Amino acid sequence: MNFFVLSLIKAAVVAFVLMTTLAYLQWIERKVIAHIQLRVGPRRVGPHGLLQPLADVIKLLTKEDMLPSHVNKIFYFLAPFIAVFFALIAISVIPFGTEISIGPIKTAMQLADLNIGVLFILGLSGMGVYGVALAGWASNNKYALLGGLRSSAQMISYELPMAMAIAAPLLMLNTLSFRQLVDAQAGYYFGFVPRWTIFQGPFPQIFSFLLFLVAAFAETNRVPFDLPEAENELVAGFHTEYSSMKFASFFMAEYANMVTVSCVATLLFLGGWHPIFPAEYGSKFVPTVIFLIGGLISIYHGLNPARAFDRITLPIAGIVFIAVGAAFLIPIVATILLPLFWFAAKAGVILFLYIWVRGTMPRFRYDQLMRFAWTFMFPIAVVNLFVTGLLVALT
Amino acid sequence: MQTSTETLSASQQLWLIPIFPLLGFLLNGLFGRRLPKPAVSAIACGSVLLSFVWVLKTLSALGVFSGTLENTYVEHGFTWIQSGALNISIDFAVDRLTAVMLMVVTGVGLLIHVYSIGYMAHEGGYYRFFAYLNLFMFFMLVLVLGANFLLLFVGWEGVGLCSYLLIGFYFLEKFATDAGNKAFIVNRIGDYGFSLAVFLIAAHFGSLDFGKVFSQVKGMPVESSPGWITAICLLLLVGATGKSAQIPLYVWLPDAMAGPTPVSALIHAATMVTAGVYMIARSSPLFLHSAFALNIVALVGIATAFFAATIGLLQNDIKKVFAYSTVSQLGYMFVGLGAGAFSAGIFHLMTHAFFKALLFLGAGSVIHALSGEQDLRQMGGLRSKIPITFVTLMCAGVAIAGVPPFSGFHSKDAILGAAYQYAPWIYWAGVVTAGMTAFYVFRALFLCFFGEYRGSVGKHHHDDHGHGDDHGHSGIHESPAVMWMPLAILAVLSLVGGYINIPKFLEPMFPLAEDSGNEWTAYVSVAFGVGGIALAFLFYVVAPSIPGALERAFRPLYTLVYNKYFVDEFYGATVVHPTVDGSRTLLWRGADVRLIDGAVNGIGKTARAVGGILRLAQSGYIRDYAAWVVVGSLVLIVAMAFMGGAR
Amino acid sequence: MEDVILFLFFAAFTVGCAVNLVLQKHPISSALSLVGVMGALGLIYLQLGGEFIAMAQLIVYAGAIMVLFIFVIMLLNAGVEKGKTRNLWVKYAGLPLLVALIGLIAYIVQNVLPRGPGVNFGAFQHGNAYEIGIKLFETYLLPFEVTSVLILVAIVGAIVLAQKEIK
Amino acid sequence: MPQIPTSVPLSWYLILSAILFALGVAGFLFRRNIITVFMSIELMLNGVNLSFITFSYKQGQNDGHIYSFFVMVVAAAEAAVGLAIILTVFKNRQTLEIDEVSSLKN
Repeated sequence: MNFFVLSLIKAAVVAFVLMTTLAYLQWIERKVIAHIQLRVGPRRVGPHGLLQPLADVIKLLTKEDMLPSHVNKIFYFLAPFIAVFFALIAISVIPFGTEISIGPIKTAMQLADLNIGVLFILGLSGMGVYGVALAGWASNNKYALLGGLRSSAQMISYELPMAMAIAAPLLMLNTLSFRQLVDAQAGYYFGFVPRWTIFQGPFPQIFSFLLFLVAAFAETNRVPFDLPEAENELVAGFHTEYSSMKFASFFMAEYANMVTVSCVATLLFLGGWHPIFPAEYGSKFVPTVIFLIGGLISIYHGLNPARAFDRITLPIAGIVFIAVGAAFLIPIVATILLPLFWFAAKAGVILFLYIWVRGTMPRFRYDQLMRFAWTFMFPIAVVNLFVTGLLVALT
Repeated sequence: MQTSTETLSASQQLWLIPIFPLLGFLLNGLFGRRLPKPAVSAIACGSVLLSFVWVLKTLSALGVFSGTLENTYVEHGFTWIQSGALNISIDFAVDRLTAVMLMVVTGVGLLIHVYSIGYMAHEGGYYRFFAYLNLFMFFMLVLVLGANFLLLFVGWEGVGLCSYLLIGFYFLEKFATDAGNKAFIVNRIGDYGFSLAVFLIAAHFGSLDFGKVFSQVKGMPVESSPGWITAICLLLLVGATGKSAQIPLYVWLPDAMAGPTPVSALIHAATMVTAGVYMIARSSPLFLHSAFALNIVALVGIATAFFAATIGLLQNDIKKVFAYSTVSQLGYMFVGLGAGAFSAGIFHLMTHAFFKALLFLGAGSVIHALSGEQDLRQMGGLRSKIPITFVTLMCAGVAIAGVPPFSGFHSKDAILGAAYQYAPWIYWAGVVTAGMTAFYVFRALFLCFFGEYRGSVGKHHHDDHGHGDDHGHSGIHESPAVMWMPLAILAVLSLVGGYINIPKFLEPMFPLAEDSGNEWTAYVSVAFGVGGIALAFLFYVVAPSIPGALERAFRPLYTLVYNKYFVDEFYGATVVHPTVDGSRTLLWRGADVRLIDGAVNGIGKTARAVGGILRLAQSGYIRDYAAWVVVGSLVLIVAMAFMGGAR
Repeated sequence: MEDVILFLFFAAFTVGCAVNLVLQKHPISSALSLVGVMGALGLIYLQLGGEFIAMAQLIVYAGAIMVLFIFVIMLLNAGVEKGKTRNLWVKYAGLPLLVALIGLIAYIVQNVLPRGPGVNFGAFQHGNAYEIGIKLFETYLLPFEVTSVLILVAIVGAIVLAQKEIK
Repeated sequence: MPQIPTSVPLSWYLILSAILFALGVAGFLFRRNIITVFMSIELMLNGVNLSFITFSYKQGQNDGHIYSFFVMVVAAAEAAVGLAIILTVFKNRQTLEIDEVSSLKN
């Protein structure tokens, strides 16, 4: 099939999945944090508030989009687009699974397999600063300006440790293309320890992984590094003056960055779509079992419901779950879905970590943030990179 | 034997040997200030111990002890300098000569490190001392292990630096720093010669690797060897005289005693000062091609031996005595080298390392016991108070005096035998020197240990200059075990060390001279040695009045010798002051002020005049300058375009 | 075909941004247009086969240097230029000079450059990170080290210059 | 209208780089804001880089890429120092007008 058409289809699919993920990621976050804080979270709109994201989107779309006076109009409009553009385009180099073949078509679960994908991601994350900085500057508001300055400084500072943390596994895997990175992590030690980068010799990259995670939290302006939108200091940081869809696009950019970063961490350190233990130990039944359990639970709750229409919704959900679980047993489907499942599982774990931390940790002070970046993470990253290089050179 | 063929396929990791002390130096130098003293000493001695163990392992693996190491084992580190045809790399090599040196350096070095723990216990800058000591070990090992002249030179300079640092260790006393400067500057002269020699070698052989150079030399006919080989040898000799304190560059060594005594023992008796000897023995193929240079070596050696011995006769500072004795013994080694008996020289180097280190350490123990007293006239009758030191020092004495069957006898006999075959008069001079050596060493020992105690320590609190700060407790006391254990070991070594038959061991490298039938040479030297001891006994134990009488009798000679032949004054008058004054008057006032400043100012004036005109073009607007640049580049492009650029 | 279209598009974008840089009164607009120039140039590098250099352009230039510029502009809160240029003749002689410069270079390039095969995407294969690394760390090792020292010096200098005077 | 060539002639890249360079010069000459002038310099550097890459395409070697890489690195260093200087100038004179900074006059 024509390359362009194929790419268009893939792009459409990825975009749709990504958007849905972003929307529901936010729902999950609200739920999880609610449960951490012993609340129930959104549950009015739809069963368990499942339609909340939709409601939010409608709300944001229909809100008045107000334009503050004395803003620099061009950049005021440009900033959200820059932010969301670079956030979304990053996903295009992320591979979600192995090569698949549907009928005659044979393609990779990836929009573009650059053989410099990692550098591409780094470059985009560098460009992402502009959105925030411009937003802060253009909206002609001291809080916004401070937020923009802070966030850009913070992003630049944490770019270094992140880049070094990324460089260390690259030294070992010796490629810049995500697909080859994942292929280089295939296989198992002693038959059961996966050869992921965080376990792989000569120098398991556990330090790089932790450094990368922390730096990623800072890069995406998440708690505990969400200084740019520190409500108690600067009203809402760089998007103080933004409303309705522009605000939403900043929001979307943040979540898209989260997704990207989790995917990158999965690919770089957690062995991409390689299962956590080999297939001969039955790893290919894990998704079935999980979905089965999920389905049974929801059916059980459906049988003795908390609310009236749970009686209908929950069993349906359970049936769907079990159906999906069953789908994993069909060999042809399984070949396509299993990698996706593992990939999504790992990325999901990291995303959950994001939310968990947000629900748990307090916010840093700005000087602490900077000192942490330059006097703790940077040296450790350098040493880690050096040791890795040494060991790789020696072996 | 010098062929660089690998004897073993398995790598011996030679680079580990010097690395250990370097690590010790880094640790102590960087963090020593914060570490507690035990940690510092543990690091220092531990590193040296490690390299010693590694030396033992390597040598046994190379079959040194089984005597199966035939040709040089070279280990290529990495390419260091790669310029044109010249290719210098960090190579370490081990052959029998290196093996001997390695054993001496690491073994004696280890003992002295241990000793220093006790000796420096109450000193300031404890960690600094051990850091320097480790650094010295590193450079010395590089010097010994280096497989080309440049690496040898690196070690050479490095030990020079450490010696400078350690001589000036008590940098608060001016004379210590002066002594350090003196040593450094005098060594520069020698190093200058050495570097010239290295340049010559590189120029003529196109390589600095020992293997390549010496194989080329061996190819040449011994007779009709070109003159530049002699030049190289003489320049090497200059370097050796500097480092090994030979005439005329020996003046720095006696002053070097300003450093702590372990330093004197390690650097200025056992290892560093023998670097010159090692270097000449190492480049023996060159010297064998230049009989003239060998002559000079022998002459320098015997002259140094003799004069230093005479000076040593009358010194009153115990360390000075031993210092001059060191110079004289080094002269002996040079005699051996010059006489073509390189193995004898190395043999004496080893034994000398044993007993001279022992002498210095013993002296240090005495000084330690007397809380810093170094003057022999302030000692006496100490044999009961510090018995262990007394016994060990006596062992050293008999060893250096060449009393059979102790170590000094064997090596000295080997040298003197060779010397007799070479030139009888050198032999006789050497014998006389041997007598004097025995005399002054035992003079020192008797003055120190026999007769009445003439000092003041223990009577009232005493603080001497020199190794100034007292040890916290007055009163005469035997040194702690950590100090006298090394003494005991060295004593045993200097007694029996002579039975390690170095000449036999080194035969594959330095063929032995055929044994001259005349046994009497040995007897004569022994007789002189014993005579010297007896004379010393007579003078300083039986009838202490005689020396004074002699002194009064030969007043002028006495003053002459007592003042070391006024050599320092002579150098001061002829070299130092003329240089200083000359540079001050001629160079500074004359050349610098008049010529250079004048020229500079003149240029400045002209430039200013011209600039005065050009200044009018300076609008100060950056963009004007930029515009000028653009115009200029446009002109250039046009020119390019119409001068063939566009064809 | 596609190559030409892509090139023309990016070239037009680049030139537009560059002109904007020169004409814009506000430094931040200039800075943004410079970023645009750099991004488009990076894509043109990609077309010329320089994957690595394109990414380096993106990371180093657009991602680091320009952010620094924008940072400083924000810090100093640099406003639009005001007042007319002082030395007028630059203003009037400048444009002709400029056109002359471009015309000359174009003329020379057109005449001097030997006619060769044009640029096709993917024709140049030596621009990947691997080969650049080999070149960089073997042939150009010494310059590389020197550059690193230079950067160190620059960092120190920048800190010394930008710090507050210690009274 | 001439039909579009199948591949881009090298000279186009060079002319593009020339244009960029010339525009940089123009910016350097016309602008009065120190920072903008500085950015014009960066623009010139970019133009030069483009020609480097182009020539290395023509030569079939990647040395040109190395050169432009070095140019980038040096530009980074230059930017750091230059911006620090600009900060100091602003601190001392409270202006970014390049013509205010003319103490080199005569």
